[in-house]
Parts: sequence; structure tokens; C-alpha cells
Amino acid sequence: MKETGIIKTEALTKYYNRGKANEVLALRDVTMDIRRGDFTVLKGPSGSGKTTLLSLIGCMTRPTSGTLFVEGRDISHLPERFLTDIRRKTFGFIFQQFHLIHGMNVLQNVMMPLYPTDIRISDLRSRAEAILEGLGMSKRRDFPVQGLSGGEQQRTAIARALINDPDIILADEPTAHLDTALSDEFMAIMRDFRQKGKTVIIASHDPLVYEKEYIDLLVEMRDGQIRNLCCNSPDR
Amino acid sequence: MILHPGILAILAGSGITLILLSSAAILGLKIVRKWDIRDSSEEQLALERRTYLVSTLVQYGLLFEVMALFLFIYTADDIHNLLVGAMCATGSLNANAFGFPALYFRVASLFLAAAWIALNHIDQKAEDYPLTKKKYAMLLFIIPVTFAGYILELRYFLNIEPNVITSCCGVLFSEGGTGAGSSLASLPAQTMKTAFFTLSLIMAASGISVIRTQRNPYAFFLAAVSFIYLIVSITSVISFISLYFYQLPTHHCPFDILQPEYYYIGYPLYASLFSGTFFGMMSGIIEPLKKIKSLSHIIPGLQRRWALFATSAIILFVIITLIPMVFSTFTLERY
Amino acid sequence: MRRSSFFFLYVFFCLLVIGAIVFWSEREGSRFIAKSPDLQEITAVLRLTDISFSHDARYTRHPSQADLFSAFQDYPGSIDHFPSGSVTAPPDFSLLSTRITVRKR
Amino acid sequence: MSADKHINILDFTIQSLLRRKFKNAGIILVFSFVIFIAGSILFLSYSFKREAVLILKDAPELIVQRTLAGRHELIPEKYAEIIARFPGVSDVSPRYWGYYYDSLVKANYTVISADRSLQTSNRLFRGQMPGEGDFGNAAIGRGIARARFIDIGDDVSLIAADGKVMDFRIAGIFESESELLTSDLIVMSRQDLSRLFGFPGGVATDLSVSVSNETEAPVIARKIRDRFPDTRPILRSEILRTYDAVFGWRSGLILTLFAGAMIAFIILAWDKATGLSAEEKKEIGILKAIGWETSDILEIKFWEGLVISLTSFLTGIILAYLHVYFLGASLFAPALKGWSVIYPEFRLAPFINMYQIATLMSLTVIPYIASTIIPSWKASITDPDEVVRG
Repeated sequence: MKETGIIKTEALTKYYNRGKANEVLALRDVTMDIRRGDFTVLKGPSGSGKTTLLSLIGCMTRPTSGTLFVEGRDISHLPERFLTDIRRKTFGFIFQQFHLIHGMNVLQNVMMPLYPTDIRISDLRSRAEAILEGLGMSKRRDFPVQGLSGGEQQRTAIARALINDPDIILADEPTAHLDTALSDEFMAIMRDFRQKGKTVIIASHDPLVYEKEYIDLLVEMRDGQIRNLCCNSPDR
Repeated sequence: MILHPGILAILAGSGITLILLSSAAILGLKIVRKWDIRDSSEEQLALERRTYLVSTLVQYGLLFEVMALFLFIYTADDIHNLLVGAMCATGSLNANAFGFPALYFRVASLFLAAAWIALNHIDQKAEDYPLTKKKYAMLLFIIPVTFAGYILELRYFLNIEPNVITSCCGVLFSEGGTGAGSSLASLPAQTMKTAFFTLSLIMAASGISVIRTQRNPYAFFLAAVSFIYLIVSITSVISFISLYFYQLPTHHCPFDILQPEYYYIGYPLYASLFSGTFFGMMSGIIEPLKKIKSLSHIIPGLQRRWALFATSAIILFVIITLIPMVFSTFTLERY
Repeated sequence: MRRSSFFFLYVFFCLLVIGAIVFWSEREGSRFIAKSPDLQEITAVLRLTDISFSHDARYTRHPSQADLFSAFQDYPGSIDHFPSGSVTAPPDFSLLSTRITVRKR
Repeated sequence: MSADKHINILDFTIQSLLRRKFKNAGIILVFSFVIFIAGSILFLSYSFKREAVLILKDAPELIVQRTLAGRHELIPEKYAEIIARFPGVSDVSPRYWGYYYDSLVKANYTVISADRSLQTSNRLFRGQMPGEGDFGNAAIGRGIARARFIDIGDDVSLIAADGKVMDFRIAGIFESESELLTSDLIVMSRQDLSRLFGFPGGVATDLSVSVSNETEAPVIARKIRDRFPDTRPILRSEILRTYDAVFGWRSGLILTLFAGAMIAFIILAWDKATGLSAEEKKEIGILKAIGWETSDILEIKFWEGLVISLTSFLTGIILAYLHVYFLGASLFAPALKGWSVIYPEFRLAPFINMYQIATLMSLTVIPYIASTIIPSWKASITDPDEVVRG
């Protein structure tokens, strides 16, 4: 064991609309362990529960039952206020639809997650500029996001996910709207993060993602359950 | 009478406040019954989200309450022209039996709403929201006070009879200025002075000991002293402090110091007094909460900070009262 | 320049205007007060009791000295010359529970 | 404790308000207008109140009218002698005055006799005040001068009670600064006035009573009424109080009528706040997903309300002030003044204070803010994982 799990779940179960006619069991008894620095891919068809698992891990919603540890802390009963706090400090999110806020420029979109914190706006701006620089987006800094190409939107979304310097990066179907070249570019960026010691968790059913050789942990999901756990790292 | 713009404004403002606070209480009722922080159901999540609404409602309620109090005093001052024998707001409030009680209830509900917000603030710092049930139960006690305040206010304004010309016989033989409750004013100034300054010293001393030790008996003592201090100070304002501001030995009105003629000195005066005594009381009231595990590391720091607020506000208050006593030639000795 | 600064600037600007207004009011108000001794002298010399405010009807000119027989003069119904006709008796809502405040001793 | 967080959120709020320029500008416009109207009414009535009280400060302390069969009747001058002997009464003088209907301009004038003259230093009167026995001369107010196109030195003819025409030379005129008091006055000698109106001898219109101690006035009034049960004494303090009440009441009445407009606006605001567009809803979802807390969203909404209401409020009261004191309240003056032919024209003296501003806030901003609380909360509790689930 090189380190204890940064994410640990025990019998994690999630119902939506519990007790109503449209009740959905999205996740059932998921138990797994992701270690710091792991490159994890959740693989499975749509409706298999990967997105639900991702949003549970990302503290966006609370499990119906079971326990979830993030960095060793039980968060399964935490009120939303504190979940948000953890989310803001620990996670960076990249959504399938990018979910950039239209009508604002790239820089503002990147800065957005940290607006409601006590960071000085000038510090925040220079941090955002540095990240955009790193992703080769500097020239697009003041460009309104609705005019960007798919790849540029993707990179803006990545930059936004990185603004809080997260330990864990979560991505939901990040390559769904990208061509092969851009998808590879994206995966290269993610690989870089892993190199820097960050934990990356990607939900995807795109072979371009889950067939990469540098993946440490491949979680195959179906019907809200884990079908198969497959480890590439030699010490597992 | 009721169509006076100021009165309309108050009734609108405090009516809205009442609606806000009552809906907060009704929403709170369900939280009291169903709240279970260990539960992960969607229902609990909905309750959790509802707490945001309740606290927002109470916060706005408090804000409007402050505004309505200000308007109430100003309107009372404005309508004294309409009433025979009323020289200032005191006279207007004495125009019928509901004036002063309405004011007391307003102040009381102000204090209660502020206390609620303070508790809410503490509660939200702990991950298990330990005070939730108590908090929302307490909300149910604020409502009757606010409600009573509103009813009294309504009755006060409805019962005011402006003495205007009536077509029947011209002169209204109204009784001129029947003794406006002057018992407070007649308290001996020298005795009040001694009591006031002694108590100020005790208050400051107990505040400092809470800041330094945060120990149990001191905190309770500070709370008790704060409460007594609030009453003694208001009595003192009526009995002698206001006289120094007016430089008149007979003018005992506690409201005229809010007027521009006296450089609005009443605002910092009352603001420092109210906030000082409020934080003094609160730092004692939260003492028992130290026993709750998830709060035990939050309370002492907060207590120290509040005691610090209380002490500095009271020192400011005393300084303001001292200004005219020290710098003007007016003395009360002869009266 | 931050967006919020524009807002603060606008508020600041408005407050400045209001400050100017308050200043101007003080000046004009004191000008009025300065001329008021002259007005008060006219009042005193001519023994006037009312301001010359609305001349729609005789009884609205000196409302405090009103004739008692003018049509529709007394509330309720005193709206033939609205709003001047409503000067004399603002509706006394205590009429709803009539009280007679005339006291004879 | 730092303010950065709040300023950041305010920044974001303003940016998102600007993105929906037209909608928000519309709301600010309507709200400013609502505040402008309410503010104008308040300023206007407050100024009237203050001026009336100041002007009438030296009015007679006590007026004694006689009533006969419920009607105002001329009072015998001998009443004056008896009242003058009451202890505490320092002076009783009969007043001779009446109304003259001028069919030419269809207006009522107030004809009054003066037995004293103004000091020459009085800046509000030009020319000469016709005194006792000063036949054929009159002093007039600006309103009449305007209505009849006359000035000092001109003649004016009035028809006397016996049907004969009486000519008067204008010897004096009241300056327009005093119009709130003198607009419709015609001052003439007592003899002319008696002839004009056909007064019988030995009677006056009413009596003005001065008392040596003002606080004694009600007592003296009571004594007069005991001695002469057919009289109606009117106290100055009651006149002042009545003016105070009347303007308070009138502006209150207009404000009440105007409440309809306010309610309409509140409904608009509520509707605007409730009817979040799909785009706005998505935006809030994104914010929550990327780490904004519910209370941060509530803060956006708070700022939104504050920016809109503060901007509108400040704009509204500034416009109201300009309207009332620079443009003569052209929109609302008729509602407070009443209509008439000889309309007094005057610039109101501005009085503005915290009380008016607080009243106005309480009538406009508080209802607006209150109406947006629940819609804001509804927006703020959007599920963060809604965005992820798509």
C-alpha cells in the first residue's frame, strides 16, 4: 500500500425520487477504493450509474445509504453547506456539455468557481491567466465563450476545473463532443495531471479513454453496480 | 388619521415583517417535527434547503424591524403637532395606552430576532447543525411577541384622535397636556448618575473577565449585568443623560436626541447601547452550548469576540454620554 | 475597472446629488424662513387665518372659517370640490365607533 | 473577515444583470417611476405642511364667529367690548371681510379690511395699504392681478351690494413670493368694504381675540362660549393642527390610491423573480456545481434586489425632488391644491429629511425586496447535480 484511499466507498446506494412513482435506483452497493494519484476510469453504457457515482464522489449529492470517505473523512451525512465547501476545495469538475456560462468571457468563466471566496480579485485573475497560459488559451482570454470552438471550450472548462488547484479532477464523458485528435489532446492533459500527483477520475464509454495504457484503475459499471475492477498498477 | 404617510409606511413595513416572520415560523414548524440530520432521504434534504429560506426570512425581518422602529419613533415625533399637549414623541406615545407597550414589544422582538440570527450563525458553523430543533422552536416564541407588537401598534394608531377643527362647535375643549408619565423623569438625577456609572464599571469589568477567561460564572454574570444595564441606561437617558444633550433641566424626552438639532447623537448612543448589551447577553446565553460536542471548539472564541464587542460598545456608549457632561457648561447640580 | 465599481460610482454620484439637494434645501429653506417674518407680518396685520390655497368654492378658501351651510361640506360626501372640499374635516375614522370628545366642565 | 467575497459576488451579479439589460432596465425604469410618484407626493405635502405652519404662526390666537340657525352670521360689535373685559384677554378687534364673486373671471376673491399698515421694510408688499377712511383705494394679491391683467395704478370695478359699480384704484400689490397667503386678497378700507357688501352698522364678520398667555386660550374660548352660546370660537393651534392633519391625510389618501400602482409593480417584480428563464436556471445550476453554495446564490439575489432597488430609489427620489421644487410639481399639484381660476403660483420651499426618505423606502423598497425573497430562494436551491445529470 503506497497510501490510504483518497476516495473510499462502502455499500454506496443512491435512489432518485425515493418513494415516488418515478423512483430510480441509480447506484447499488458500490464499494471501491481510489488511491491518491490514481488515474481512474469509470466505464459503462449510459444509465449504468457512472455519472451518479461521479456526482456522489464530487459531493454534489448525498448517498441514500452507505458511506463515502473523501480524504479519510466520512461525508455521507454532511449538510450541503459543508459538502460545497469540500467540493470547492478538493474537486475540479469537467462536464460533458462543458457548461460554460454564456455572455461571459473565457477569463471570467475560469475565475467563476472562486468568486464566492475571500480571494483577492487580482490574485484570482493572475492565477486564472497562468492556467490559461499553461493550456495555450492566453490569446482567447477576453473572448466570449459562446464563440469558441469545441476544443477551446473544452480547455476553458479544464482551466475552470483547475482554478482551485484541486487534488481530484472529475470528468464526465469529456470526449463525447470531441474528435479523435482533440480527445487525445485532452487525455494528454489529464495524464500530465497524474504526473503532477493529482487524482483523475473520468467517467466515459469512449474507448479512446478507457483503452489508454496508463490507466491505473478501470471500473466497469452496469445497472448501478460494479461489474469489474481492473487494476493496471503493479502493486495492486 | 390612519392615512398619514408615515403611519401607512409603518403599517406596511411592519406588516410585511410580520408576514415574513410568521411564514418563517410556519416553515420552521415542519423542521422542528421532521428534522433528522442522520437521515439521507430527499425529504431531509428538502428540509435542509428550507432552513435557508427561514434564515433569509428572519434576516430580512430583522432588517425591516430596525427600519420600522426608526419610523415608529419618527412618526410619533411627527404627529405630536396633531395632539393637544404633546410636546415631543413621548407625548404622542402617551396619547393612549398602546403607544409605549407597542414600542417595548418592537424593541423586544428586535432583540429576539437578533438573538435568533446569532444562534443560527453558531449553528451553521457545526457540521451536525446541533441547534436546529431548538432554534426553530424558539422561532415560535418570537412570533407572538412580534404579533402583539403589531396589534398594539395598530391599536395605537387607530385610537389616536387628532384634535382638529370640527364643524360643530369650533373649539375642541380638550384637556391640555395631562401629565405624561413622568415618573421616570422624576427619579433623582444624582442617584441615577451614581448607579449608572458604577454599573458601567461593573459591566466593563465583567466584560473584560469574560474576554480573558471565558469562564462560566463570568459569562452568566455578564449576561445578567447586561440586561440590568440596558434598563438602567434607558432610565438614565431619561433621567439625566438627555438633559445634558438638550442643556435644559426639564426636557426629559429620550427621542429628541435623534433629531438633527442635536446632531443625531441619539443614533450612535442607542446603537452602542443596544449592541453592547445585546452581545453582553448573548455571550452568557451561549455558555451552556459549550457542552455540545460539535460546538465546544467554536463557542469560546465566539464568546470572547462577543464579550469584546459588548465591552467596546459600552465604553463607546459611556464616552458619548460623557461628552456633553465634560465639555458643556451646563450642570444639573442646581436642579 | 470592476463592474461593482460602476455601481458604487453611480450610488456615490446619486449620494452626491442628494448631498447637493440637501445643501440647496437648507439654503432655500432658510431663505424661506428669512422671508417668513414678512409673511407673518402680513398674517398678523390682516389677521389672516388661512393660506390662500384653493379657491374653488367659497368655503374652501378659508376652511377654518367655513360657513356651515355650504352644500356637501361636511364629511362624508364632501367631495364636490375635491380635494379642497375635503379640507375641513379629514375623515375621522373613530366615527366608525363614534366618540364625542367635547368635554364640558 | 474580508469583504472580497461579497464584492466578487456583487461583480458577478452586476455582470449577469447587464447580460439581461432590457429586462432589468425595464424594471428599474418602472420602479423609479413608482418611487418618483410616491416621492413627489410626499415632498409636496410635507412642504405645504411646513409652509402653512410657518406662515400662520402669527395668525389671530382666537377667532370668534357667531352662528345663527347653524349658519355663520355677522357678529355684533358689542360682543367685543364684553369679551375684552374677560381676564386674560389683551385685545379684541372686529374683523371685516367677505367673499366677492367676480363673474368676469369666475373666481372668488377675499375682500378684507385693514386697520393697520405693514412696515415699510416688508419686502413682500409694494405700494400702499388702504387704511381707515382711505376711500377708493385697494391693494390686491398677485392672483387677482394676473386674472384681471392689472397692476399698481390701474383701476378695478366691483359691483356693490346695491348693484352700483364701485371703482377702486390699485394702490398696493402683494409680491408673488407671498402668493401662498395673499393670492386672492383685495384689501380696502372698512367704509368701502361696508358699502361693497352692504354691511349693516354695528356688526363685524367675526372677532379676533388676543390673549396675554397663549396656554390660556382654550380656557378663554370656553368662557366666551359660556357667555355667548351662539358663538363658535376657533383656536389658532387648532387651525395649525388641522392643516397638519389635512396635508398628512391628503397625501396619505393619494398614496393609498397609488398603492394600486405599487401592487402592480410588486406583481411584476414577483413574476420576474419567479419566472426564471431556462437559461438562468441552468446558470444557477452550473454555479452550484462548480462550488457556489446556496447562500452564495441567495447573496446574488440579495445584491440583485439591492442594485435594482437602490438604483431606482436614488434615481426616483432625485427626479421627484427636481419635479417638486424645480418644476413646481406640475403633475400632482392639482391633486393637493384643488383646482381654481386664480391658481396660486409659488415656488415651494424645499424641506427634505431622513424621515421622508425612510417613509418612502418603507413604502416601496421593502415591499419589493420582500416580494423577491421566496422566488430567490426557489432559484437558489437548484440541485447541483442536475447539471451533471444533464
